[in-house]
Amino acid sequence: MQVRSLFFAAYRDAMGTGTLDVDLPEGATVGDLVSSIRSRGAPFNRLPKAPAVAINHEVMRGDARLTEGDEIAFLPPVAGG
Amino acid sequence: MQVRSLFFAAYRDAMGTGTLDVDLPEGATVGDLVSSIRSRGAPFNRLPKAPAVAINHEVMRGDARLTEGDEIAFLPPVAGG
Amino acid sequence: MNAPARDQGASGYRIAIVREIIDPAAVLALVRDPADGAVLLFLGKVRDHAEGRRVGGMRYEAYQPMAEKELNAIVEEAARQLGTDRIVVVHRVGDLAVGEVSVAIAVSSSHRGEAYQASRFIIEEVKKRLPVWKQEQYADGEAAWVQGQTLEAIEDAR
Amino acid sequence: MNAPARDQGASGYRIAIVREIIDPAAVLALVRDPADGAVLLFLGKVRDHAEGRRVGGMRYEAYQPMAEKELNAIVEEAARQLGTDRIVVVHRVGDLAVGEVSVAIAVSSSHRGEAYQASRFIIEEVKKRLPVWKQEQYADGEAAWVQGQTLEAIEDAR
Repeated sequence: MQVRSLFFAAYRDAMGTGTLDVDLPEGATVGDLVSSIRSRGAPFNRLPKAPAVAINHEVMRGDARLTEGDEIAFLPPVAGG
Repeated sequence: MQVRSLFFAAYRDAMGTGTLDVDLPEGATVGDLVSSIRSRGAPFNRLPKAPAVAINHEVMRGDARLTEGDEIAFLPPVAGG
Repeated sequence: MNAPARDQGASGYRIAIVREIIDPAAVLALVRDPADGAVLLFLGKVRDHAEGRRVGGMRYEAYQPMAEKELNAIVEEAARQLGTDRIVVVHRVGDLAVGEVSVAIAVSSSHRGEAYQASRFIIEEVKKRLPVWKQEQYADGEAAWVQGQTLEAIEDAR
Repeated sequence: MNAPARDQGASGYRIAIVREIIDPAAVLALVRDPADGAVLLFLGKVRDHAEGRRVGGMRYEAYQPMAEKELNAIVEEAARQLGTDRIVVVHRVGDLAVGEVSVAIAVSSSHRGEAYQASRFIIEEVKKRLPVWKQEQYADGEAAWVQGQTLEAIEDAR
Protein backbone atom coordinates (compact mmCIF):
# COMPACT_ATOMS: atom_id res chain seq x y z
CA MET A 1 0.00 0.00 0.00
CA GLN A 2 1.02 3.59 -0.41
CA VAL A 3 0.66 6.35 2.18
CA ARG A 4 1.53 10.06 2.04
CA SER A 5 3.83 11.62 4.62
CA LEU A 6 3.70 15.34 5.32
CA PHE A 7 6.50 17.29 7.00
CA PHE A 8 5.89 20.68 8.56
CA ALA A 9 8.01 23.58 9.76
CA ALA A 10 11.36 22.40 11.20
CA TYR A 11 10.73 18.85 9.93
CA ARG A 12 10.17 20.08 6.37
CA ASP A 13 13.35 22.16 6.59
CA ALA A 14 15.26 19.11 7.85
CA MET A 15 13.83 16.69 5.24
CA GLY A 16 14.14 19.15 2.39
CA THR A 17 10.60 18.32 1.32
CA GLY A 18 7.05 18.72 2.61
CA THR A 19 5.69 15.53 1.06
CA LEU A 20 6.91 11.98 0.71
CA ASP A 21 4.93 9.04 -0.67
CA VAL A 22 5.98 5.77 0.90
CA ASP A 23 5.21 2.14 -0.03
CA LEU A 24 4.59 -0.08 2.97
CA PRO A 25 3.46 -3.67 3.50
CA GLU A 26 -0.18 -4.16 4.52
CA GLY A 27 -0.72 -3.81 8.27
CA ALA A 28 2.21 -1.44 8.77
CA THR A 29 2.07 0.98 11.71
CA VAL A 30 3.17 4.58 12.16
CA GLY A 31 6.34 3.21 13.75
CA ASP A 32 7.01 1.12 10.63
CA LEU A 33 6.56 4.23 8.47
CA VAL A 34 9.02 6.18 10.62
CA SER A 35 11.59 3.33 10.36
CA SER A 36 11.09 3.15 6.60
CA ILE A 37 11.64 6.90 6.21
CA ARG A 38 14.67 6.98 8.51
CA SER A 39 16.23 4.00 6.71
CA ARG A 40 16.51 6.13 3.56
CA GLY A 41 19.51 7.82 5.18
CA ALA A 42 20.36 11.54 5.11
CA PRO A 43 18.49 13.77 5.37
CA PHE A 44 15.57 11.47 6.24
CA ASN A 45 17.33 9.95 9.25
CA ARG A 46 16.88 13.37 10.88
CA LEU A 47 13.21 12.54 11.51
CA PRO A 48 12.90 11.77 15.26
CA LYS A 49 12.29 8.13 16.18
CA ALA A 50 8.93 8.88 17.81
CA PRO A 51 7.57 12.12 16.38
CA ALA A 52 4.02 13.33 17.03
CA VAL A 53 1.81 12.25 14.15
CA ALA A 54 -1.68 12.83 12.87
CA ILE A 55 -3.36 10.31 10.59
CA ASN A 56 -5.94 12.00 8.39
CA HIS A 57 -5.98 15.03 10.75
CA GLU A 58 -6.30 13.01 13.96
CA VAL A 59 -3.44 12.78 16.44
CA MET A 60 -2.47 9.11 16.82
CA ARG A 61 0.10 6.99 18.65
CA GLY A 62 3.06 5.24 17.06
CA ASP A 63 1.35 1.84 17.20
CA ALA A 64 -1.62 2.96 15.07
CA ARG A 65 -2.08 0.89 11.89
CA LEU A 66 -2.07 2.56 8.49
CA THR A 67 -4.25 1.90 5.49
CA GLU A 68 -3.89 2.64 1.77
CA GLY A 69 -4.06 6.36 1.00
CA ASP A 70 -3.62 7.58 4.57
CA GLU A 71 -2.18 11.07 5.06
CA ILE A 72 0.36 10.93 7.89
CA ALA A 73 1.48 14.34 9.13
CA PHE A 74 4.65 14.59 11.19
CA LEU A 75 4.11 17.43 13.63
CA PRO A 76 6.95 19.28 15.33
CA PRO A 77 6.08 20.83 18.70
CA VAL A 78 3.35 23.40 17.97
CA ALA A 79 3.51 27.14 18.61
CA GLY A 80 0.32 28.76 17.40
CA GLY A 81 -1.33 31.90 18.68
CA MET B 1 -20.45 79.23 55.88
CA GLN B 2 -22.02 78.05 52.67
CA VAL B 3 -21.53 74.65 51.04
CA ARG B 4 -22.92 73.20 47.83
CA SER B 5 -24.85 69.92 47.81
CA LEU B 6 -25.09 67.83 44.66
CA PHE B 7 -27.74 65.16 44.09
CA PHE B 8 -27.29 62.48 41.44
CA ALA B 9 -29.51 59.95 39.68
CA ALA B 10 -32.28 58.66 41.97
CA TYR B 11 -31.45 61.31 44.60
CA ARG B 12 -31.81 64.13 42.08
CA ASP B 13 -35.12 62.68 40.94
CA ALA B 14 -36.28 62.47 44.56
CA MET B 15 -35.11 65.98 45.52
CA GLY B 16 -36.35 67.57 42.32
CA THR B 17 -33.02 69.36 41.94
CA GLY B 18 -29.38 68.52 41.31
CA THR B 19 -27.92 71.36 43.36
CA LEU B 20 -28.67 72.91 46.71
CA ASP B 21 -26.64 75.62 48.46
CA VAL B 22 -26.86 75.31 52.23
CA ASP B 23 -25.79 77.71 55.02
CA LEU B 24 -24.26 75.94 58.01
CA PRO B 25 -22.53 77.01 61.21
CA GLU B 26 -18.74 76.78 61.27
CA GLY B 27 -17.50 73.32 62.20
CA ALA B 28 -20.56 71.53 60.84
CA THR B 29 -20.16 67.93 59.69
CA VAL B 30 -21.64 65.95 56.80
CA GLY B 31 -24.18 64.62 59.29
CA ASP B 32 -25.21 68.17 60.18
CA LEU B 33 -25.65 68.96 56.49
CA VAL B 34 -27.87 65.91 56.00
CA SER B 35 -29.98 66.92 59.03
CA SER B 36 -30.28 70.46 57.73
CA ILE B 37 -31.40 69.28 54.29
CA ARG B 38 -33.85 66.73 55.67
CA SER B 39 -35.33 69.33 58.07
CA ARG B 40 -36.58 71.31 55.05
CA GLY B 41 -39.35 68.75 54.74
CA ALA B 42 -40.74 67.25 51.52
CA PRO B 43 -39.19 66.39 49.17
CA PHE B 44 -35.86 66.89 50.99
CA ASN B 45 -36.73 64.53 53.81
CA ARG B 46 -36.43 61.77 51.21
CA LEU B 47 -32.64 62.02 51.43
CA PRO B 48 -31.45 58.98 53.44
CA LYS B 49 -30.15 59.65 56.95
CA ALA B 50 -26.67 58.33 56.17
CA PRO B 51 -26.10 58.53 52.41
CA ALA B 52 -22.71 57.94 50.79
CA VAL B 53 -21.01 61.29 50.28
CA ALA B 54 -17.99 62.72 48.56
CA ILE B 55 -16.47 66.01 49.67
CA ASN B 56 -14.65 67.69 46.79
CA HIS B 57 -14.57 64.34 44.89
CA GLU B 58 -13.30 62.28 47.81
CA VAL B 59 -15.54 59.72 49.54
CA MET B 60 -15.88 60.70 53.22
CA ARG B 61 -17.67 59.52 56.35
CA GLY B 62 -20.61 61.25 57.97
CA ASP B 63 -18.46 62.70 60.75
CA ALA B 64 -16.18 64.59 58.33
CA ARG B 65 -16.09 68.35 58.95
CA LEU B 66 -17.04 70.79 56.23
CA THR B 67 -15.45 74.07 55.28
CA GLU B 68 -16.67 77.09 53.33
CA GLY B 69 -17.17 76.38 49.62
CA ASP B 70 -17.05 72.58 49.89
CA GLU B 71 -18.86 70.56 47.22
CA ILE B 72 -20.71 67.70 48.90
CA ALA B 73 -22.02 65.08 46.49
CA PHE B 74 -24.72 62.68 47.67
CA LEU B 75 -24.08 59.42 45.86
CA PRO B 76 -26.74 56.74 45.39
CA PRO B 77 -25.41 53.18 45.03
CA VAL B 78 -23.29 53.20 41.85
CA ALA B 79 -23.84 51.13 38.71
CA GLY B 80 -21.22 52.02 36.14
CA GLY B 81 -19.79 49.88 33.40
CA MET C 1 -13.90 60.12 18.89
CA ASN C 2 -11.01 62.30 20.02
CA ALA C 3 -12.02 62.25 23.64
CA PRO C 4 -9.74 59.47 24.95
CA ALA C 5 -6.76 61.74 24.39
CA ARG C 6 -8.24 64.30 26.76
CA ASP C 7 -7.08 63.01 30.09
CA GLN C 8 -3.74 61.33 29.88
CA GLY C 9 -2.32 60.03 33.14
CA ALA C 10 1.20 60.75 34.23
CA SER C 11 2.29 57.23 33.34
CA GLY C 12 0.96 57.21 29.79
CA TYR C 13 -2.45 55.55 30.04
CA ARG C 14 -5.59 57.40 29.02
CA ILE C 15 -9.06 57.66 30.47
CA ALA C 16 -12.13 59.57 29.38
CA ILE C 17 -15.81 60.03 30.15
CA VAL C 18 -17.48 60.83 26.83
CA ARG C 19 -20.93 61.60 25.45
CA GLU C 20 -20.15 60.43 21.89
CA ILE C 21 -20.40 56.89 20.52
CA ILE C 22 -17.33 54.83 21.44
CA ASP C 23 -15.44 53.42 18.45
CA PRO C 24 -13.67 50.20 19.52
CA ALA C 25 -11.12 50.48 16.70
CA ALA C 26 -10.13 53.98 17.85
CA VAL C 27 -9.68 52.73 21.43
CA LEU C 28 -7.55 49.81 20.20
CA ALA C 29 -5.38 52.14 18.14
CA LEU C 30 -4.46 54.08 21.28
CA VAL C 31 -2.74 51.12 22.98
CA ARG C 32 -0.68 49.95 20.00
CA ASP C 33 2.94 49.13 20.92
CA PRO C 34 5.42 47.03 18.87
CA ALA C 35 6.89 45.55 22.07
CA ASP C 36 3.55 43.97 23.01
CA GLY C 37 2.30 40.52 22.13
CA ALA C 38 -1.19 40.66 23.60
CA VAL C 39 -4.06 43.11 23.44
CA LEU C 40 -7.34 42.66 25.25
CA LEU C 41 -10.41 44.79 24.57
CA PHE C 42 -13.42 44.59 26.83
CA LEU C 43 -16.68 46.18 25.72
CA GLY C 44 -19.67 46.63 27.98
CA LYS C 45 -22.84 47.03 25.94
CA VAL C 46 -26.48 47.89 26.50
CA ARG C 47 -28.55 44.70 26.50
CA ASP C 48 -32.04 44.44 25.08
CA HIS C 49 -33.45 42.90 28.24
CA ALA C 50 -33.17 43.06 32.03
CA GLU C 51 -34.81 40.65 34.43
CA GLY C 52 -37.33 39.58 31.86
CA ARG C 53 -38.26 43.09 30.71
CA ARG C 54 -37.50 44.42 27.25
CA VAL C 55 -35.08 47.32 27.38
CA GLY C 56 -35.03 49.98 24.67
CA GLY C 57 -32.00 51.88 25.94
CA MET C 58 -29.96 52.99 28.92
CA ARG C 59 -29.32 56.46 30.32
CA TYR C 60 -25.89 56.83 31.93
CA GLU C 61 -25.06 59.65 34.29
CA ALA C 62 -21.72 60.41 35.95
CA TYR C 63 -20.38 62.77 38.57
CA GLN C 64 -17.82 63.62 35.96
CA PRO C 65 -14.85 65.18 37.79
CA MET C 66 -14.96 62.53 40.50
CA ALA C 67 -15.49 59.71 37.99
CA GLU C 68 -12.43 60.86 36.04
CA LYS C 69 -10.37 61.01 39.22
CA GLU C 70 -11.52 57.55 40.32
CA LEU C 71 -10.97 56.09 36.84
CA ASN C 72 -7.43 57.44 36.91
CA ALA C 73 -6.87 55.82 40.31
CA ILE C 74 -8.20 52.45 39.08
CA VAL C 75 -6.02 52.49 35.97
CA GLU C 76 -2.96 53.53 37.97
CA GLU C 77 -3.51 50.53 40.25
CA ALA C 78 -3.93 48.24 37.24
CA ALA C 79 -0.80 49.65 35.59
CA ARG C 80 1.20 48.96 38.73
CA GLN C 81 -0.11 45.37 38.83
CA LEU C 82 0.46 44.89 35.11
CA GLY C 83 3.76 46.64 34.76
CA THR C 84 2.51 48.39 31.63
CA ASP C 85 0.85 51.75 31.14
CA ARG C 86 -0.66 50.83 27.80
CA ILE C 87 -4.22 51.03 29.07
CA VAL C 88 -7.17 53.03 27.76
CA VAL C 89 -10.55 53.22 29.48
CA VAL C 90 -13.46 55.14 28.01
CA HIS C 91 -16.84 55.34 29.73
CA ARG C 92 -19.82 56.80 27.97
CA VAL C 93 -22.63 58.87 29.49
CA GLY C 94 -25.94 60.08 28.09
CA ASP C 95 -28.63 58.11 26.28
CA LEU C 96 -27.41 54.84 24.80
CA ALA C 97 -29.32 52.58 22.42
CA VAL C 98 -29.34 48.79 22.70
CA GLY C 99 -26.04 47.37 21.45
CA GLU C 100 -24.09 50.58 22.01
CA VAL C 101 -20.88 50.45 24.01
CA SER C 102 -21.05 51.91 27.52
CA VAL C 103 -17.46 51.16 28.50
CA ALA C 104 -14.36 50.14 26.57
CA ILE C 105 -11.20 48.88 28.26
CA ALA C 106 -8.13 48.24 26.14
CA VAL C 107 -5.01 46.74 27.68
CA SER C 108 -1.83 46.01 25.76
CA SER C 109 0.90 43.96 27.34
CA SER C 110 4.01 42.02 26.60
CA HIS C 111 2.28 38.77 27.64
CA ARG C 112 -1.37 37.77 27.78
CA GLY C 113 -1.61 36.79 31.45
CA GLU C 114 -1.25 40.35 32.71
CA ALA C 115 -3.57 41.67 30.04
CA TYR C 116 -6.42 39.40 31.19
CA GLN C 117 -5.72 40.19 34.85
CA ALA C 118 -5.64 43.96 34.36
CA SER C 119 -8.70 44.04 32.12
CA ARG C 120 -10.78 42.07 34.60
CA PHE C 121 -9.52 44.14 37.54
CA ILE C 122 -10.47 47.39 35.81
CA ILE C 123 -14.03 46.39 34.89
CA GLU C 124 -14.73 45.03 38.39
CA GLU C 125 -13.40 48.21 40.02
CA VAL C 126 -15.27 50.42 37.55
CA LYS C 127 -18.51 48.77 38.62
CA LYS C 128 -17.70 49.15 42.31
CA ARG C 129 -16.03 52.53 42.54
CA LEU C 130 -17.06 54.83 39.70
CA PRO C 131 -19.72 57.44 40.58
CA VAL C 132 -21.82 56.46 37.58
CA TRP C 133 -25.49 55.56 37.50
CA LYS C 134 -27.69 54.02 34.86
CA GLN C 135 -31.39 54.10 34.23
CA GLU C 136 -33.05 51.37 32.23
CA GLN C 137 -35.47 52.68 29.63
CA TYR C 138 -38.02 49.91 29.13
CA ALA C 139 -39.73 49.26 25.86
CA ASP C 140 -43.10 49.99 27.54
CA GLY C 141 -42.02 53.58 28.31
CA GLU C 142 -41.19 53.12 31.97
CA ALA C 143 -37.72 53.72 33.39
CA ALA C 144 -35.86 52.68 36.54
CA TRP C 145 -32.45 53.36 38.04
CA VAL C 146 -30.42 50.17 38.21
CA GLN C 147 -29.79 48.98 41.77
CA GLY C 148 -26.12 49.55 42.42
CA GLN C 149 -23.39 49.13 45.02
CA THR C 150 -23.02 51.50 47.96
CA LEU C 151 -19.81 53.48 47.60
CA GLU C 152 -19.43 53.99 51.35
CA ALA C 153 -19.17 50.27 52.09
CA ILE C 154 -16.47 49.86 49.46
CA GLU C 155 -14.41 52.66 50.95
CA ASP C 156 -14.77 51.22 54.44
CA ALA C 157 -13.51 47.88 53.20
CA ARG C 158 -10.19 49.26 51.95
CA MET D 1 -11.44 40.11 5.24
CA ASN D 2 -14.29 37.82 4.28
CA ALA D 3 -12.58 34.70 5.46
CA PRO D 4 -14.12 34.37 8.94
CA ALA D 5 -17.44 33.53 7.31
CA ARG D 6 -15.87 30.58 5.55
CA ASP D 7 -16.11 27.91 8.16
CA GLN D 8 -19.17 28.32 10.30
CA GLY D 9 -19.69 25.70 12.96
CA ALA D 10 -22.98 23.92 13.42
CA SER D 11 -23.75 25.98 16.51
CA GLY D 12 -23.21 29.40 14.97
CA TYR D 13 -19.62 30.30 15.87
CA ARG D 14 -17.04 30.94 13.19
CA ILE D 15 -13.41 30.03 12.75
CA ALA D 16 -10.92 30.66 9.99
CA ILE D 17 -7.28 30.30 9.07
CA VAL D 18 -6.45 33.22 6.80
CA ARG D 19 -3.50 34.65 4.89
CA GLU D 20 -4.84 38.24 4.81
CA ILE D 21 -4.39 40.92 7.47
CA ILE D 22 -6.90 40.47 10.31
CA ASP D 23 -9.15 43.48 10.90
CA PRO D 24 -10.21 43.53 14.58
CA ALA D 25 -13.29 45.63 13.82
CA ALA D 26 -14.50 43.07 11.28
CA VAL D 27 -14.01 40.26 13.80
CA LEU D 28 -15.93 42.22 16.45
CA ALA D 29 -18.78 42.89 14.03
CA LEU D 30 -19.29 39.13 13.61
CA VAL D 31 -20.19 38.53 17.26
CA ARG D 32 -22.65 41.40 17.68
CA ASP D 33 -25.86 40.40 19.49
CA PRO D 34 -28.39 42.74 21.15
CA ALA D 35 -28.94 40.24 23.97
CA ASP D 36 -25.31 40.47 25.06
CA GLY D 37 -23.79 42.81 27.63
CA ALA D 38 -20.13 41.90 27.30
CA VAL D 39 -17.72 41.46 24.42
CA LEU D 40 -14.10 40.45 24.80
CA LEU D 41 -11.58 40.65 21.99
CA PHE D 42 -8.15 39.09 22.37
CA LEU D 43 -5.45 39.91 19.85
CA GLY D 44 -2.15 38.09 19.65
CA LYS D 45 0.45 40.23 17.89
CA VAL D 46 3.97 39.88 16.57
CA ARG D 47 6.41 41.44 19.02
CA ASP D 48 9.55 43.32 18.01
CA HIS D 49 11.77 41.24 20.28
CA ALA D 50 12.27 37.70 21.58
CA GLU D 51 14.69 36.71 24.30
CA GLY D 52 16.75 39.81 23.81
CA ARG D 53 16.93 39.60 20.01
CA ARG D 54 15.29 42.11 17.70
CA VAL D 55 12.57 40.50 15.62
CA GLY D 56 11.58 41.90 12.23
CA GLY D 57 8.66 39.59 11.58
CA MET D 58 7.15 36.16 12.08
CA ARG D 59 6.35 33.42 9.58
CA TYR D 60 3.30 31.35 10.55
CA GLU D 61 2.61 27.97 9.01
CA ALA D 62 -0.39 25.70 9.61
CA TYR D 63 -1.47 22.20 8.70
CA GLN D 64 -4.59 23.89 7.50
CA PRO D 65 -7.31 21.19 7.37
CA MET D 66 -6.27 19.79 10.74
CA ALA D 67 -5.90 23.27 12.27
CA GLU D 68 -9.43 24.16 11.16
CA LYS D 69 -10.77 20.91 12.60
CA GLU D 70 -8.95 21.45 15.91
CA LEU D 71 -10.02 25.10 16.10
CA ASN D 72 -13.62 24.02 15.61
CA ALA D 73 -13.23 21.51 18.44
CA ILE D 74 -11.75 24.14 20.78
CA VAL D 75 -14.49 26.63 20.06
CA GLU D 76 -17.19 23.99 20.49
CA GLU D 77 -15.77 23.16 23.92
CA ALA D 78 -15.68 26.87 24.81
CA ALA D 79 -19.24 27.37 23.58
CA ARG D 80 -20.44 24.51 25.77
CA GLN D 81 -18.66 26.02 28.79
CA LEU D 82 -19.93 29.50 28.00
CA GLY D 83 -23.44 28.69 26.95
CA THR D 84 -23.11 31.01 23.98
CA ASP D 85 -22.07 30.35 20.40
CA ARG D 86 -21.18 33.97 19.70
CA ILE D 87 -17.49 33.25 19.25
CA VAL D 88 -15.18 34.05 16.35
CA VAL D 89 -11.58 32.88 16.11
CA VAL D 90 -9.32 33.85 13.23
CA HIS D 91 -5.72 32.68 12.97
CA ARG D 92 -3.39 34.12 10.39
CA VAL D 93 -0.65 32.30 8.49
CA GLY D 94 2.10 33.56 6.19
CA ASP D 95 4.61 36.34 6.74
CA LEU D 96 3.56 38.81 9.45
CA ALA D 97 5.24 42.12 10.22
CA VAL D 98 5.84 43.37 13.78
CA GLY D 99 2.58 44.62 15.29
CA GLU D 100 0.36 42.58 12.98
CA VAL D 101 -2.32 40.36 14.49
CA SER D 102 -1.63 36.62 14.41
CA VAL D 103 -4.79 35.53 16.20
CA ALA D 104 -8.06 37.26 17.06
CA ILE D 105 -10.59 35.78 19.47
CA ALA D 106 -13.92 37.54 19.92
CA VAL D 107 -16.42 36.31 22.49
CA SER D 108 -19.79 37.89 23.10
CA SER D 109 -21.83 36.90 26.10
CA SER D 110 -24.73 37.92 28.23
CA HIS D 111 -22.39 38.49 31.19
CA ARG D 112 -18.69 39.27 31.40
CA GLY D 113 -17.57 36.36 33.59
CA GLU D 114 -18.15 33.75 30.90
CA ALA D 115 -16.62 35.98 28.23
CA TYR D 116 -13.32 36.22 30.13
CA GLN D 117 -13.35 32.49 30.87
CA ALA D 118 -14.04 31.43 27.30
CA SER D 119 -11.55 33.86 25.78
CA ARG D 120 -8.75 32.66 28.04
CA PHE D 121 -9.65 29.01 27.49
CA ILE D 122 -9.54 29.42 23.73
CA ILE D 123 -6.14 31.13 23.55
CA GLU D 124 -4.55 28.60 25.92
CA GLU D 125 -5.93 25.67 23.90
CA VAL D 126 -4.93 27.30 20.61
CA LYS D 127 -1.34 27.43 21.82
CA LYS D 128 -1.42 23.82 22.99
CA ARG D 129 -3.45 22.04 20.34
CA LEU D 130 -3.35 23.86 17.01
CA PRO D 131 -0.95 22.39 14.41
CA VAL D 132 0.61 25.79 13.79
CA TRP D 133 4.29 26.73 13.80
CA LYS D 134 6.05 30.05 13.78
CA GLN D 135 9.49 31.09 12.71
CA GLU D 136 11.06 34.23 14.12
CA GLN D 137 12.69 36.39 11.49
CA TYR D 138 15.43 38.29 13.29
CA ALA D 139 16.51 41.76 12.34
CA ASP D 140 20.00 40.41 11.59
CA GLY D 141 18.63 38.14 8.83
CA GLU D 142 18.66 34.88 10.75
CA ALA D 143 15.51 32.88 11.44
CA ALA D 144 14.50 30.18 13.91
CA TRP D 145 11.42 28.07 14.55
CA VAL D 146 9.92 28.90 17.94
CA GLN D 147 10.22 26.06 20.44
CA GLY D 148 6.70 24.73 20.90
CA GLN D 149 4.68 22.16 22.78
CA THR D 150 4.60 18.50 21.80
CA LEU D 151 1.15 17.58 20.52
CA GLU D 152 1.48 13.92 21.50
CA ALA D 153 1.90 14.65 25.20
CA ILE D 154 -1.21 16.82 25.19
CA GLU D 155 -3.25 14.06 23.59
CA ASP D 156 -1.98 11.52 26.08
CA ALA D 157 -3.04 13.77 28.94
CA ARG D 158 -6.68 13.88 27.91
